[in-house]
Amino acid sequence: MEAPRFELTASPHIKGPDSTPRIMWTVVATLVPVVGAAVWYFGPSALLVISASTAGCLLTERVFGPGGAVRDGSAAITGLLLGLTLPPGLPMWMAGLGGVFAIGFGKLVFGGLGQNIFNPALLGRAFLQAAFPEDLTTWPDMSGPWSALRGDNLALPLMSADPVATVTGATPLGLMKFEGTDTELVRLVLGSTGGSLGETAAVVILLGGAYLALKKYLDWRIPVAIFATVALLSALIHLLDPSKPGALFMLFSGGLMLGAVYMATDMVTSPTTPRGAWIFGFGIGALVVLIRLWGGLPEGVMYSILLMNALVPFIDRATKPRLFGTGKEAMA
Amino acid sequence: MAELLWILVSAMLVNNFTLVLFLGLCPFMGVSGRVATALRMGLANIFVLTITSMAASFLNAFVLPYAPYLRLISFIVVIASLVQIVEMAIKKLSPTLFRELGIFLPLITTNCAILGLAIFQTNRGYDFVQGLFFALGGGLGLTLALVLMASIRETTELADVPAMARGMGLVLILAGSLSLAFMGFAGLFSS
Amino acid sequence: MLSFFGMTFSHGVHPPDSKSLTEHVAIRRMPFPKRLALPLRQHAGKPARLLVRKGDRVQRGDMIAEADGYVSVPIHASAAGTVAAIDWWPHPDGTMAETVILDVEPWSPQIPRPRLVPDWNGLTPAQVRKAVQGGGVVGLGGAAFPTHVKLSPPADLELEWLLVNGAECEPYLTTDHRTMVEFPERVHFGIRIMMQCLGVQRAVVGVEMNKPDAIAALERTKPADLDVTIQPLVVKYPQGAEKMLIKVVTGREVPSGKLPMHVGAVVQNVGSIATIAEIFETGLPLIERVVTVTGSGVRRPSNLIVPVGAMLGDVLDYCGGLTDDAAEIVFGGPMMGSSQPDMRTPLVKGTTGVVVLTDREVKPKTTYPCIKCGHCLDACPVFLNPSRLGLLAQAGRYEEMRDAYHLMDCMLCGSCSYVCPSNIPLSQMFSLSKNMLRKQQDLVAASAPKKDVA
Amino acid sequence: MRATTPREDLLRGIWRENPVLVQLLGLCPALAVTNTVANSLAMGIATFFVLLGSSVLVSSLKRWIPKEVRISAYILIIATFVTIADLVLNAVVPDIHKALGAFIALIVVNCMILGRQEAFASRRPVGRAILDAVGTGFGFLIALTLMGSFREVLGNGTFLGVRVLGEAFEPWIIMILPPGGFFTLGVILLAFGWWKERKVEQVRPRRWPHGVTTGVGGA
Repeated sequence: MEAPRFELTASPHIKGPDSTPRIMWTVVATLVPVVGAAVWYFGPSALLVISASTAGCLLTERVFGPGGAVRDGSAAITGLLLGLTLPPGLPMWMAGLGGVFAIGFGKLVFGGLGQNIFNPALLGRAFLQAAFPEDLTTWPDMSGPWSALRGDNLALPLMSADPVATVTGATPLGLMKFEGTDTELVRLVLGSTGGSLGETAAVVILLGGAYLALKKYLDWRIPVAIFATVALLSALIHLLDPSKPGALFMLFSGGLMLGAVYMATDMVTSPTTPRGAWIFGFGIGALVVLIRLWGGLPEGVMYSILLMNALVPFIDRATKPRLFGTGKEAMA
Repeated sequence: MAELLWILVSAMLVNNFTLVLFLGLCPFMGVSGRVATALRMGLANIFVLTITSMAASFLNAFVLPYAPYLRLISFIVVIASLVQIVEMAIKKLSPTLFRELGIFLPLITTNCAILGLAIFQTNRGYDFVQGLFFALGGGLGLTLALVLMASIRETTELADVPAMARGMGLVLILAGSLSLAFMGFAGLFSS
Repeated sequence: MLSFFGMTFSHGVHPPDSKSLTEHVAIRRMPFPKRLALPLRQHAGKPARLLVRKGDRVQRGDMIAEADGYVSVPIHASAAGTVAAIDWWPHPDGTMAETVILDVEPWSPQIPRPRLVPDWNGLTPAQVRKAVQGGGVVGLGGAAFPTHVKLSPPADLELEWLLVNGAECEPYLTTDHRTMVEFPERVHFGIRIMMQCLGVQRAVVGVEMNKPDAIAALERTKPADLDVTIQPLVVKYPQGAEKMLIKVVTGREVPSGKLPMHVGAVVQNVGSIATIAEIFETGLPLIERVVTVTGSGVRRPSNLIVPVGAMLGDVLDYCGGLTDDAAEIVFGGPMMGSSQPDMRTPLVKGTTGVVVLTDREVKPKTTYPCIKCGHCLDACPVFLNPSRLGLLAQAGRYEEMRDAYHLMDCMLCGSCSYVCPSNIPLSQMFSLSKNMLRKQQDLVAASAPKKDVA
Repeated sequence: MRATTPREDLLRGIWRENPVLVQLLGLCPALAVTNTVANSLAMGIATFFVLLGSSVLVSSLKRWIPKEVRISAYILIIATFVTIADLVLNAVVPDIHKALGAFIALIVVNCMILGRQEAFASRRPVGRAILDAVGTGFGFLIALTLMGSFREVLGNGTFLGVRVLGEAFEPWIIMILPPGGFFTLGVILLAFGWWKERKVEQVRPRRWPHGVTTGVGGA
């Protein structure tokens, strides 16, 4: 019988439209406007820093990762997100080093895509924060021409940044923490404040997140749980002690938006179960409030997410979904 | 009260015994493969730490003012014998508990967290109650680190870890990352 | 779970239904091919015991193999002819199986031997069951479980519902759809017999809402004296899985490890019901069935009445043959069906359809590591954690899969594999893991000293 | 116990069975005090001294130590030497003594020292015990110095307090913080792992169970 040779595959023989690279590149696409906003506010410095961190990530993935891993888009996400958490005046070599660390020690050492415990971008950022605390907390003043560099972006590799190059300002959270002054809400929402590159574009981030949630590329429960927890806790605390900031300030200042929408929802490092997602978000929200209000640092989103990342294996284990035909819904 | 709470939180999170002070690393590396075992090890540690703290307070108050050079020797002797006695008592009173914790107790005697607690407590001049809170915080911190590490390690068991990182290399990187995350607690409640 | 638009269960997936190829194509009878291949194993349970020898002449409808035990049914000759051989032959499950090869008599009118048609109304339930078993009836939805076993609930269970499964949630297939549209009276007649046999007062026919003409036909012919409801269902896979259908209609979940009977329901496929009706109308056993031959790889997609045992090549030839880009032939639906490499493979009692997929649809997918997106958890109709199960399967930790993650509750519906963005062959790994565990269990059972286990 | 040559006894602990880098013993001091080279050296020398002294004493007293209480006896002997080291360090280099803090006292519970007493000194003649203690102690010292060098050079731009990477070098503060300790040892172990695995061909076994295909030709 001269039949053509037929394929022999296991069922199911049809496949849904989603693919891992498609998810990853969609996230990258929604990050482009956020990067755009950063450039709009901070000028060419933003582009330099983000390119450096992204290049660091892509290069590490390309050199040490499995073949073709760059094409799945996950390293690009890490690079962009890392860049968005950095201050605009950071020397490019530091941003690149952060990218190398993020992919190398945050991802590849675990076996690459999907196997890491901590969010690589945040791990890279935490590494930079611990390694170069001063540079990572130098916030440039927003005045000056758009095209001017916001700091010594071009410092030679491994060399200190020139402190004269930066006209320092302060972030709303820093002002609140160390000087007790509030910042206008309008400026917070629109993003015309000092801070990290991605801290300032709340609206753009929310829009991107909403799109991803609609496509089911992120679990809406996590940001909702974080926002709700932060809002409720800080409103309550503000009520008891009016010297502490209110809910809206807490929501729109610092890296909460970027962290809650893009970092906490990283599929790999967040719980897979719906109940787990609620617990995870609640934990992050509570830790953010704790660290911001009573910790030694003005911002706590990064550490909160990293700490909850460490708890994810535990949460996943504790929140197994109810098996069909068990529990009170089953007829005994 | 606020100070006691601070001692507790500090020993547990800010200056976590394992991740920041490097105390009790042997169990942290050795007994963190399974969550159930790690939890038992942690509980046994809390237990021994509390006893040690009480013993150290007693020694500091009544014995050591007269012979400070005997400090180290008397600490280690008292801790070792106390653990021995407790072990025997548990064996007698609650065989179940002994089965759960028993094998870990002798291991703990030569665990630096225990002696470290006694020494830190002495150096910082904690009184009896402060010492107890310090011991409890330290024990909880140790248990937290152990259980976190164990649950992570159980997960990475299913990961495609490259050959060069299998074993302790990965565990140390994980410990470093955890330690990095715990830096977020720096300065908590200090102001 | 009642919703405004219809009823459904939680989770599940929405593959494109691709039914437009054949949903309005009337059922035609395929002419008898020259040869038929009748495997002795066409049902779940013990294979039938052979009754004929090489060279024997049989009439259409004659029994050629008898039921071997309780969970077994006889096999009948689907055409008059001569036994050419009894040989190992390709079986749809991918193995070789003992098969009766029948040379069909070219000039025979293929009129069945005259037989007595029992008057269903005068029969006791036990006699009805016997007639059903004698007719070789099995579930025609794919699993091919002997129907009479399902009609025999233990005395201590009280049954409330007869659920008729007309969901046909597998994409492409229109077998049940056309049966309901063209033979609604026969369906209702089957329901009547079954209700009496089971002693239940209520029957519900569940039909997905993408078959409005089927719903209309069944409503039009509904008998006035019976409590039969035609229930439109939301279009979602696997709506037609027994447990899902029961949950939707009765609101009850079949307890893990239990049977539908334990919640007072018996589920029967529409095709099986129609076949039972046929037994009591004509006396003919199950020797032919409706099969959808479809897919973009077939030149003339059709709904056919095919004699059981017709070979794949003959059926495809009758449908105009394959297109040039045909790449994969699947028996059953694309979600749970199995690929067939051999044109000699016969269509058996449980074959619901032949779907021919083209190059474009089966092009190989790159596999990525699991990114823990959780889409499989949202898809799994029995609320498992396929992501975790998949990782455990890769590590070969089968016991943990069974004991901590309920592998045995997986019904291999394929929803997790369908949604997995990393193209991880989840359901295939689960099926393998289940087999490994079963083998292990057999080994343990074989080596352990015999104990009295109920 | 397999008979060993004196040469083996001496060299074993330095590299092939290095207490820190291979056996992962005595990690507390190895991570806690290696933030500068000076601290590492002081800790390494103190430990070396305690190990050597205890090994000599245990080995010469082994006939008179009852089996039942031998562990306690070892600990007492070790604690005595640690007390001596503690007092000497305080007198000679008070700054470093202060920096090392409680970790001098914690040499007592360094499982490496106790392990050598139990596994070697208590069963061998004094000469061999000295060789073993020197080898192991030196291995420990090397490991600590290695870590200390990494951490001080990167974390402070200096080696033993002398600037080595130029004035403009931006120090990586993390290296002298606790996470830096974990990462440094982790990286060293990764390098060892790479060294060991480099000859093994990097064929990643397909991780699907046997028989699973994922498309044409099992792509």
